[in-house]
Amino acid sequence: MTKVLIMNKNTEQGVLEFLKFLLENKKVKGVFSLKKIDKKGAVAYSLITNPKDLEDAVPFYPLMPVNAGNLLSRFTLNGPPKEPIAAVVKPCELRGFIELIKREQGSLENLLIISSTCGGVYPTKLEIDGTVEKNLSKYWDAVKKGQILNDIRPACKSCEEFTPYVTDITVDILGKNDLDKQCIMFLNTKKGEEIVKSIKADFSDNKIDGSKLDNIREKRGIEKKKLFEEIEKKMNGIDGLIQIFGKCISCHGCSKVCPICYCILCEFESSDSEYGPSNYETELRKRPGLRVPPGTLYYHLGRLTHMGISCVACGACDDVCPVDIPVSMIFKKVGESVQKMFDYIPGKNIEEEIPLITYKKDEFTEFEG
Amino acid sequence: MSKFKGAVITAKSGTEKTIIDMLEKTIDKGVFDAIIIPMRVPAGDSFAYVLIKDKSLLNDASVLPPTMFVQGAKAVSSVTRLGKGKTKIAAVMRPCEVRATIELAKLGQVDLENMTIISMDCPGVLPSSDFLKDPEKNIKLFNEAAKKLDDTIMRPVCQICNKSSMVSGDIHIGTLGAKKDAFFFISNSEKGEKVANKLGINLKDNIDSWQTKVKTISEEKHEKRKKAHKELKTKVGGIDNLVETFSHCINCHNCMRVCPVCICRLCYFDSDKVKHPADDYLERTESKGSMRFLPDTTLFQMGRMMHMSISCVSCGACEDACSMSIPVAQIFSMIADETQALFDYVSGRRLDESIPIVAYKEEELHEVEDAND
Amino acid sequence: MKKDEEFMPKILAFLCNWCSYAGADLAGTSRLKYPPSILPIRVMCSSRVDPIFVIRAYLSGIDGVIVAGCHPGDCHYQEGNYYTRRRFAMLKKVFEETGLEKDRLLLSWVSASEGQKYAKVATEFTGKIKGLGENSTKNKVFL
Amino acid sequence: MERKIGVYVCECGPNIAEKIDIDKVIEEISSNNDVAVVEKYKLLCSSDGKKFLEEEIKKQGLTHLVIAACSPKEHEKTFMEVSENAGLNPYLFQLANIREQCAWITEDKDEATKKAIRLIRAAIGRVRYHSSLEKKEIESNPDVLVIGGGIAGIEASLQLASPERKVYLVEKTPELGGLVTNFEKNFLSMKSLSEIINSKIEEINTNENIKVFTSSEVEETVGFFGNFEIKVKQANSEEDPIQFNVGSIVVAIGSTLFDPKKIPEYGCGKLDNVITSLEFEKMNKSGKISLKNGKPPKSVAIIHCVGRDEKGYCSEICCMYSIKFARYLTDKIPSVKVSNLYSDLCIPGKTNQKFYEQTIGKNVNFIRSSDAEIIKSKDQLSIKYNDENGSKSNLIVDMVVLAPAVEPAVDASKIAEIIGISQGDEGFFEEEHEKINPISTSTEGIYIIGCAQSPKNISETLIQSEAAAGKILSSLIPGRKIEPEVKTSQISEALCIGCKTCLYVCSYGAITFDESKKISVVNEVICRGCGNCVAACPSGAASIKHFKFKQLYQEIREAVK
Repeated sequence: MTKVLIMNKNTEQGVLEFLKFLLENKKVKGVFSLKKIDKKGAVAYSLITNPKDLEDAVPFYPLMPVNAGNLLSRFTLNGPPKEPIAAVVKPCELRGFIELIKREQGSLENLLIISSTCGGVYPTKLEIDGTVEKNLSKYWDAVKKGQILNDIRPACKSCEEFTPYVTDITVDILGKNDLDKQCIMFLNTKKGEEIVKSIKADFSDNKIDGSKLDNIREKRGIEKKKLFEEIEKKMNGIDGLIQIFGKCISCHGCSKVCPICYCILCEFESSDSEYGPSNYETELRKRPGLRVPPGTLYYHLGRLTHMGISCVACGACDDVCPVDIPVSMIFKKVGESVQKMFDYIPGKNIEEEIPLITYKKDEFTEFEG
Repeated sequence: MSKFKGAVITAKSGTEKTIIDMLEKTIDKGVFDAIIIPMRVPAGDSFAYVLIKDKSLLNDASVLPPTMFVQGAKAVSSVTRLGKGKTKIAAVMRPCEVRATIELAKLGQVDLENMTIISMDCPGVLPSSDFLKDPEKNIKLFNEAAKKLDDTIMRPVCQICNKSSMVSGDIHIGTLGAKKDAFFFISNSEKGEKVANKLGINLKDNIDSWQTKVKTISEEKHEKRKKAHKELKTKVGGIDNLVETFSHCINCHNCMRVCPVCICRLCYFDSDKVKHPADDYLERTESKGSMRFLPDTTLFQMGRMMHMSISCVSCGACEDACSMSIPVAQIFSMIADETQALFDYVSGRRLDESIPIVAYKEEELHEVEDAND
Repeated sequence: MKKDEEFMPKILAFLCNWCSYAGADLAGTSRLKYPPSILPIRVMCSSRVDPIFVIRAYLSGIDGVIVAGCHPGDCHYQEGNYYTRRRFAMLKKVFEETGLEKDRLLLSWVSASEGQKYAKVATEFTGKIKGLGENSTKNKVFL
Repeated sequence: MERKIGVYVCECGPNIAEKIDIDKVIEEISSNNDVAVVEKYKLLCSSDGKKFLEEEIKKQGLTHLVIAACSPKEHEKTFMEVSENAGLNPYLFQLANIREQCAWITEDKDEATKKAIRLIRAAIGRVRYHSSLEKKEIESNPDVLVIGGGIAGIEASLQLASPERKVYLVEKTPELGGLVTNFEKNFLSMKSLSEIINSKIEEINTNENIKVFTSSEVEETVGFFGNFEIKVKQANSEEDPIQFNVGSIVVAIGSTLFDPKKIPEYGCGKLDNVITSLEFEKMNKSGKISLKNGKPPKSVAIIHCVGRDEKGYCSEICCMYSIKFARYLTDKIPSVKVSNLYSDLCIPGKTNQKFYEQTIGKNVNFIRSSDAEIIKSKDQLSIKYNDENGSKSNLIVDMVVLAPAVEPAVDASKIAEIIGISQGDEGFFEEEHEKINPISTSTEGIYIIGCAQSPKNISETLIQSEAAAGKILSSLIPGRKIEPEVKTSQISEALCIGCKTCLYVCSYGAITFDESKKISVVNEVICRGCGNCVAACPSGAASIKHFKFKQLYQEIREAVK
């Protein structure tokens, strides 16, 4: 049982008023949330310090232009805020942020994290032509019913980790029928309870309806199985990989937007990954020819070994890929199987060590030949 | 009138086939050990540059692919950045790719000594996103459009490209103004002439018809370009429009990564120089009530203008790679024209033209000085 | 490769300086015989072997890779080989999931006194690789 | 810089010459890039061979040296010296092992030759990217900090102290001597211990090279082998801690005993005349073994292995001192009956067995038993236990002595924390390697001796004291600098993102975190050069000298060409 704050109004409105309250009463110095940046339905994460500017805030808008994990890392990396900030983020963004914190790339200090059960987001491309804006009612309808929309990110369709971990406040959204009549916020932490103390509203103890989420998870699971099977068919060995990645233009956008890839200079952009004349001579002795610049497969396989263990399958890499490679499904599939080996769920528990910085003395003996 | 030497080549079997045959011959005769040329990838959904040693691969090569997935200059630089090596290489590229290559040579990213560069009249390329929708269909569409010199389906910057026949490599294949089943073999350097006589090509023919045609087309395109830039300026000019335009930027830096002349190993705008403590950002926010976070997207774009617009070749790779469909290439082509005009510099026009930012004249640019000085 | 001559694979063997390299030496001083396919690369500790090396070698067409180190608990650097094992496990999983031939990779613990074992591992693994045939990435163009 | 690589192939008598077509090798190799000269020689490790090499290096003006011969484990050092003598940095040299891992293991000569060529090409490819490395030399402090004034610490201090080497001996209690001071006699020889220990303490106090701090505790140690900064705080004194520097640290904090009260069946603390071995030693040393009522006991039971099952290890020494106790008793109270209840008898060593046999018999018996339970019966004690065949038995005695398991000292974990060494599962300090380095720790220059490392008797303890002294005397010679590992790892300030991954995987605490720059920094004096951090670093910020990416990569490429 957790303490809950219930307001009898549209969920998003409720949360916005809550945020407004926090700002006006100096409970927080600022709010970090998605916000409309034009009439056509373009949204962007924004810092908001003036309560009036909350009018355009759309905390649960079904888009993820940038994974907020990256942004919160950038925000706190060189010194967290001295006063509290309320940040509304999606579960996978939060998990990405936690993974970054484990790598010293940010901190939760003075952040009040508000997250929600998540119905998924549309590919960012659909923002530009206003499709998302047009589909909003359809989207929320599906969210209420806990249905899976066809045109949201594949990563979202197949996401089973749609309830947030490590969050101070959880907003109940997914599969909530009276979404526009009632707003429920679960206060999971002391931080969460503290901050709402002074609100005059009816509190009660309650817990999120597990069974409702379970059957959504089930649907997502089925979707996942389907998508995994598709990608598995394609990923059949070197030729399969060449079929998939042959069109990669090495823009490395996937790593740039990845909430886990945090290196200053990616190893695969370093001089160590360059081919010199003699390398080419050697290669051309073996092969009739070699794509130039070389190294697309090397890059993707290498990246898998670097961040697969922490991949939160947010799908940002899909959106950014200019040549429509199904990056996210590949990384989600490989990532999950690697994570299963260490039974590790990235971003679930901030205390849990990343498997690669630790070991057990008696494990994986099956790998010794 | 011509500063080029040229020859008319009859191409009964079609221009592309004839060129491929020529290239095969150069390998047989040991003129080149390898050729850098676009090839269709096994999945058929893209064209990639390949360093070909085994000439049998040339049959699948494509002299004038319908798209430009990777800018050719990047391919050339990846092969020679660390040194020219022993291999004698010919690179077949589009004029804007050649120009970028020349810029990279000036920036020490390309070693041209063992490299012979072959370009051809360019009808433009399809935006890769369009191409990907249906490769087979689009290859046909492209070929027809190319024949008719119809640029409407090409990249926006291709539609306003007035340098689509600029010769800054060693050899250029001229198809404009050529008779049916023929093209011009144009040499722009000693290297080019060597290749010619190795192939038994006599560079004595008259190429005026090509030059006249090129002239008229580039003049048309130049007008079109000026007009387009004028319109664009009204759309994106001024701080509000500019910010509005770049407000969709998600900071993926694809534009920078695919840009042939963005050579920094670590972009200034990815370095810690642009990362600040939380309270700095909050301070900035408070002054306006709210601030978009990602910060500095406009700073990034304008910074790039400062860094590379002087060498920008308006190839359009950035716009293709932009996941948010921002007209980056059009904007940069506009800026580039202006900054380059300042020094009457044309990026990649000639190797012996040094990049303006590494040179100066004592008597210049007084107009930017305070008149009272 | 000519048809008539039998396929002799090229196998990289990363050997840790303290155990496995010494073990390999012992195989030699004991005049044991194993195929010339094995190409030793000496590293101070098996934990120096960056999975990236293996991927790179694989894509460049190497037929097999052995990573050999001290037995668990005997690492000269106390615990390096435990990390090696984790990285190797991950690497193999990535290979498996992407449908690459994970059987071309082998992790083996060989102590300084196990010349016999080293020769055995080298021989058996070479046999296994011969069974798999040449690594097809050798002649791929679009890597 | 223009490279001139010299390649020299050793015939190693017939060893290589017979198995490999050296002339073919030379022919193949000479065409390689940057190779200035390729020569063969009968036996390069011979004094003639070395002279030949030295002259060649000078004559040819070589910038890099490749030798194809035996295993680097055999002669790498030899040839490094040669090149150094010839004025060529020894790290610009690479040894290709064409004997142990080529000539000797390959049947077919052609195959062996082919492989040899590969290995040499690999060496050339690698050496091309070698850079000269300089031996580092750092000032070192010969002085020693000894923590714990028990027999172990005392012995070590005496062994180490000299006019050139100060020893700082820190003891928590007001007195030196530790547990041993409670013992009247020594097991086996049954000689008086007090004399021995007292004379040692006397020696310590009169030795001006030993500074003793009693009632004091080590508060902080920072630094590394050769250069530790120490802070010692005196108990209940207001003064600032005393500071001094040492080169190495000996940890001899001893151990404590398992508390039998944790096993209620023994009634320890509840029943009169049920006492622990330590209480018994004290009583015995006081001169009079007596019951609560002052009378001497007529019968005594000594229960071994108290808490062994709870601790999960055998404390080694209990059986022996229990036998000693039997001797105490029979010597002082001739008529006394002594029963030893044991579950397993542990009396190893060349002479202990005899001592046991001499003790057994006259009024002393040994009973194999389990599940002992003590209850009061009248003014005596009744021990219920299962005998060897598992059948219930009963034993009535006046007094019961419990021999509890040996436990790690109370503040073991505190000490471990302060000086940064690790504890094993049982809580005793963990040695670097039970076989290779039994008294060293993972931190160079810190040694663990006596019961702090594991339960042991006095003589074993003294052996470790001397071993530690030996280690220190041979590694920290006054006036001589120490040479830390040269092939250490480095972290690029520009590329490090400060994720601490390297820091976590380092077994030696050689990597620290610069909080101001938020990047990891390698302490090259501590780094042992395993390269683990390099493989762990995702962003290629970490690299390791002499095993750099390019060096290994080129070696690999040439090998598999």
